[in-house]
Amino acid sequence: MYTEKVMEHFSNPRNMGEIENASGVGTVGNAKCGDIMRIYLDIDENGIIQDVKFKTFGCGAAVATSSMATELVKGKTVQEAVQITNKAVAEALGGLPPVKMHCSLLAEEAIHAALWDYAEKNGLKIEGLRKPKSDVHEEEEEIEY
Amino acid sequence: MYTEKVMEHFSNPRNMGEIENASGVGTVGNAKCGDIMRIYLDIDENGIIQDVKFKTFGCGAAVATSSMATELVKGKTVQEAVQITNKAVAEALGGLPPVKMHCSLLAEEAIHAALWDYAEKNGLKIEGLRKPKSDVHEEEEEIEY
Amino acid sequence: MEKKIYLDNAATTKTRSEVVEAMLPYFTEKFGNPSSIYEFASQNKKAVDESRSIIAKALGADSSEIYFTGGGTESDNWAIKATADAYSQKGNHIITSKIEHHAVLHTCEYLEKHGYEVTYLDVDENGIIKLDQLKKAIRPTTILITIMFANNEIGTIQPVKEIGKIAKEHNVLFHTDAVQAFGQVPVDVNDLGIDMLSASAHKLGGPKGIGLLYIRKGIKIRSFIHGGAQERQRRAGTENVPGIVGFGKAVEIALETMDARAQKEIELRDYLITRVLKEIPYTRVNGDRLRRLPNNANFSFQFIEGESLLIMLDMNHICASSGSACTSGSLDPSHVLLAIGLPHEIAHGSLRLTLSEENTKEEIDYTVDKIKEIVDKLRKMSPLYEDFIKRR
Amino acid sequence: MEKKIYLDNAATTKTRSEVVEAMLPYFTEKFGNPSSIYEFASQNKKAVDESRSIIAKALGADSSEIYFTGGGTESDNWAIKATADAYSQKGNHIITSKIEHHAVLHTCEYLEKHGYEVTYLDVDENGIIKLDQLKKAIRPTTILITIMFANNEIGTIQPVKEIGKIAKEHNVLFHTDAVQAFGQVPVDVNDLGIDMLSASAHKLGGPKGIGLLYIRKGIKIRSFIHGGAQERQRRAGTENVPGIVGFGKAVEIALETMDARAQKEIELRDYLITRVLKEIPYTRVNGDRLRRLPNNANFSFQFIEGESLLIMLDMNHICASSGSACTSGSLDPSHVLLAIGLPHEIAHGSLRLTLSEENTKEEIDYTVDKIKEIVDKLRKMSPLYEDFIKRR
Ligand SMILES: Cc1ncc(COP(=O)(O)O)c(C=O)c1O
Ligand SMILES: Cc1ncc(COP(=O)(O)O)c(C=O)c1O
Repeated sequence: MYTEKVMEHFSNPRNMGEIENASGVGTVGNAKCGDIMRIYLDIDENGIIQDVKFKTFGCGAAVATSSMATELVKGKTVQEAVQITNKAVAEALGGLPPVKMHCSLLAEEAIHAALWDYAEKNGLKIEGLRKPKSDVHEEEEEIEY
Repeated sequence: MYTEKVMEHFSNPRNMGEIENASGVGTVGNAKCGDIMRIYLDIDENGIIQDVKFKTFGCGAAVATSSMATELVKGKTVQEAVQITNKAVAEALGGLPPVKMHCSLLAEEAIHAALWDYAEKNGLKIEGLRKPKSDVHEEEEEIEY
Repeated sequence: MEKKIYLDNAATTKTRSEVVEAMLPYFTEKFGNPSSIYEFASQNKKAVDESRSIIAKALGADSSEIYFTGGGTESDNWAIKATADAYSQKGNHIITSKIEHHAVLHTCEYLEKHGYEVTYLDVDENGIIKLDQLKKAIRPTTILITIMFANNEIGTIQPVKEIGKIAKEHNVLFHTDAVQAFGQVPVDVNDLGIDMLSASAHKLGGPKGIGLLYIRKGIKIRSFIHGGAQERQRRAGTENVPGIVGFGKAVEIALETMDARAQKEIELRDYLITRVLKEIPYTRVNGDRLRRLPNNANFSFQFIEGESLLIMLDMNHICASSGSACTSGSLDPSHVLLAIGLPHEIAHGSLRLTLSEENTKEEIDYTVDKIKEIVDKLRKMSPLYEDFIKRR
Repeated sequence: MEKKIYLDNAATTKTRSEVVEAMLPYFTEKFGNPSSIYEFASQNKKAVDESRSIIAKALGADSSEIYFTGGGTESDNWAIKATADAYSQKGNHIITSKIEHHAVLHTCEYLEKHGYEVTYLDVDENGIIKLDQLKKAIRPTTILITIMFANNEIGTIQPVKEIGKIAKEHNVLFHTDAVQAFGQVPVDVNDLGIDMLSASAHKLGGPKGIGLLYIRKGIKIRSFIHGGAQERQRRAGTENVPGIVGFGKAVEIALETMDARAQKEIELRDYLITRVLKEIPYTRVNGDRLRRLPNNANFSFQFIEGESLLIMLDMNHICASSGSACTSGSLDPSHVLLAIGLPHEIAHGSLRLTLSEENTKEEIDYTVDKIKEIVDKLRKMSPLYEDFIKRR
């Protein structure tokens, strides 16, 4: 059901991990829907994304889009990163099954959320940047093990 | 679907044919239902059935029950012949499929019809004898070939 | 001749050996459930899709318009009941013909018990519906015309294209039961204006228990069998993968061989008909002589009854039918033969022989010889024949 | 290990080679239509009857109570819709459970759109319905209780006998979807008070596309698929002879081997469960630990998502499922796991492994090792796990 490229990114995700004291962190999605993406950005004084990491709870497409999204933003300026659309992510992966297109949207949102965090922390206004929609933790549930 | 005995009587029907100047002839059933049986009886002065023949238009069971019915009446007295039931015919054939039980009824009726004809011709009254229900020719239809 | 002569291909066909071969791996090797996510099962999904696309191409349809079912009967039930359900706002009137298969007729009768109205069109003496009557039968409340492509007993092929045109002009859906036609004669759903079409694999060299319903894109009929999301959420149930693969293979071969097969069958059939008519008196051929399935011959022999004839043919290893196989055991004569105007007694004396490409001239000669012998024997036994001779 | 490890026997089973062998002659040699009158076809009628009687015996039923269908889904649709139709004079209320297969649930939803009322019973944390709630749900208008015998996801076996008793006491028909149970655990329709029962061949070593509905003598439900007079006039359509023969053979073997098989599967399954629970933290087993199908194990691994797990297992040639196969591709977590009270995020992280007698301890060991590795890898990737660790 997935393209080779998706499978390749799923099997060997790029930039998986955390960044301590990141310039910006964004988490989107929620457990109810089965996907959560978190993106860490390390942005230098010139607004260039020096490093990026992700963590994702989700399906194969969610992992692959996260991985691809990090690849796409790495080395870009903040302004360039804002321009990255979900379509670009999906296309870079050779396409996604229709039921999985929302994963690429989530990846786009995760970038925005991390950039929003960076902008807020630094009192910046970045053109084209959207406020992330929701916070995952609101909807978390508990279960006994 | 048929017993061996039915098949045997169907393949080698006993007493198939006509009797000229028969003592009694009876025809029952109609073409609409797909079965017509005609029985010819040759009855001597003592009321003993010396010979019997049949002609049948109908399915395998119709032919077999006709054949068996003629076997059962042959050599019997008229009084004995009246007593022959459809069950006896069916049993003598080792049974009939449920949808084919009406054939044995038709055979019983054909005997009665032939005996009725004999009784009428001779001004006799035979105990237990029923008047045949209908005449086949009423319902015949015509078609162009 | 000890070998059996099979002349009942309208009842069912032998599954082609190539078809069985194509199916086999899907039982014990590639047995996965096509809905499963893993590679091992996705090859089955691919096989199902390939079959679907072979069949779609054969019908001039798009793959997304082909839905696999459990057989022709289910397809007919689905098309008719789901249309009735989905279009009940528009109306409650259905038009069909008197010579449909019971899969259509009994489904229509079921709907009549549930508030629907059904018009059963007459047919002419060859079994063809009257287009005038069809046009007149259409009401503002008509939601479906369901007329079979070719008849299973007498082989008559309907003027499908004209029916499709009339349906379209009146904005009424057109379903056709093509169970006997598909694989035997060319069928193009777009050229013919067909909105829904039923077919069954076992009538064209495929396995039993697998059929299809073609549903034109945009027609909003719902599921008939509800459950899992298979068949684009329109027909639930784990896909019968070997059956689907077999169906695809059978259609592929049927299409490739259609012309040569039809030519061979028509030749043999016409030879059969000619000999029978010439050599057996008081005999007629039922159904249209030209607009007819290549492999169908249907005779009525006056003065005799069909079942007796069949049993005697069987004793001579000839497999034949007196009407539709489903109703054997029933005492009513075929509704199709009555609809073309045969009197009951003649309808009772009919015989259907349906050929395959495997039949030979030698078999046909043997069969005609036997029919002649048996008809003669049964007439000698028949009180109707006796009366006829005496009246002359 | 290059060979595939198949742990998805609840999705479908491999067709046994003995079953395929039993079916084969009915494709190309004995291919006749069982409804035909001639000897050549009557052997097929006999084969169908033999299969029917094997299966009837396996259910403790009479042959005349077994009706072959195109699969478990059709059987469920038939039982529920035809009961609704036949008993609509008595009432319009149906009782089912929240954890039924979609073949039952979507059929009930369809009926709700057509004026019927449906009560969906809750289940406890192990997936067992509450008998008190069942009793209370029964109304004067209740015409059917349809509760599955064993659940396809979590393997929980319902208290069928108690349900049968309650149904009888209230004079309500009881249908059970035994698609997962039949052939795995003993089923006796009389002992258990079952009025109708659905089963499907491909879940017990038989072919796909063939199922059955048991209908207790005297129950006046009508046809769901109308047409020819097959199956004692209750299920029309040319009989799928090879499928029926295969179903019979599969049931025969399943019954013969049931005890030994169950014992072997239970042992392996419990070994699997024990290792997983011991070696992988933050893991739970779903479903009742005792009242459970012998071959079913269902886990939830906290902090990870099921599809990723499945794909990684697939990369290691392990075939598994995250829920019912029919809904894969859907984004909703399993309705069964939600019904037993799992939060969404946990429900998303579940894995179903369903064994067959062919699985080995070696395979299970390999599988557990891989699950451990993969769960670890996915947790390292999971923001939920990160938060959990940081919060500790
Ligand atoms: C419990 C249950 N009911 C019904 C079905 C449907 O059976 P089938 O796919 O054979 O139609 C299945 C399996 O898919 C099942 O597990
Ligand atoms: C014209 C026609 N329609 C429908 C059917 C039913 O097909 P099936 O028996 O495959 O369900 C048949 C054959 O039996 C047929 O000849």
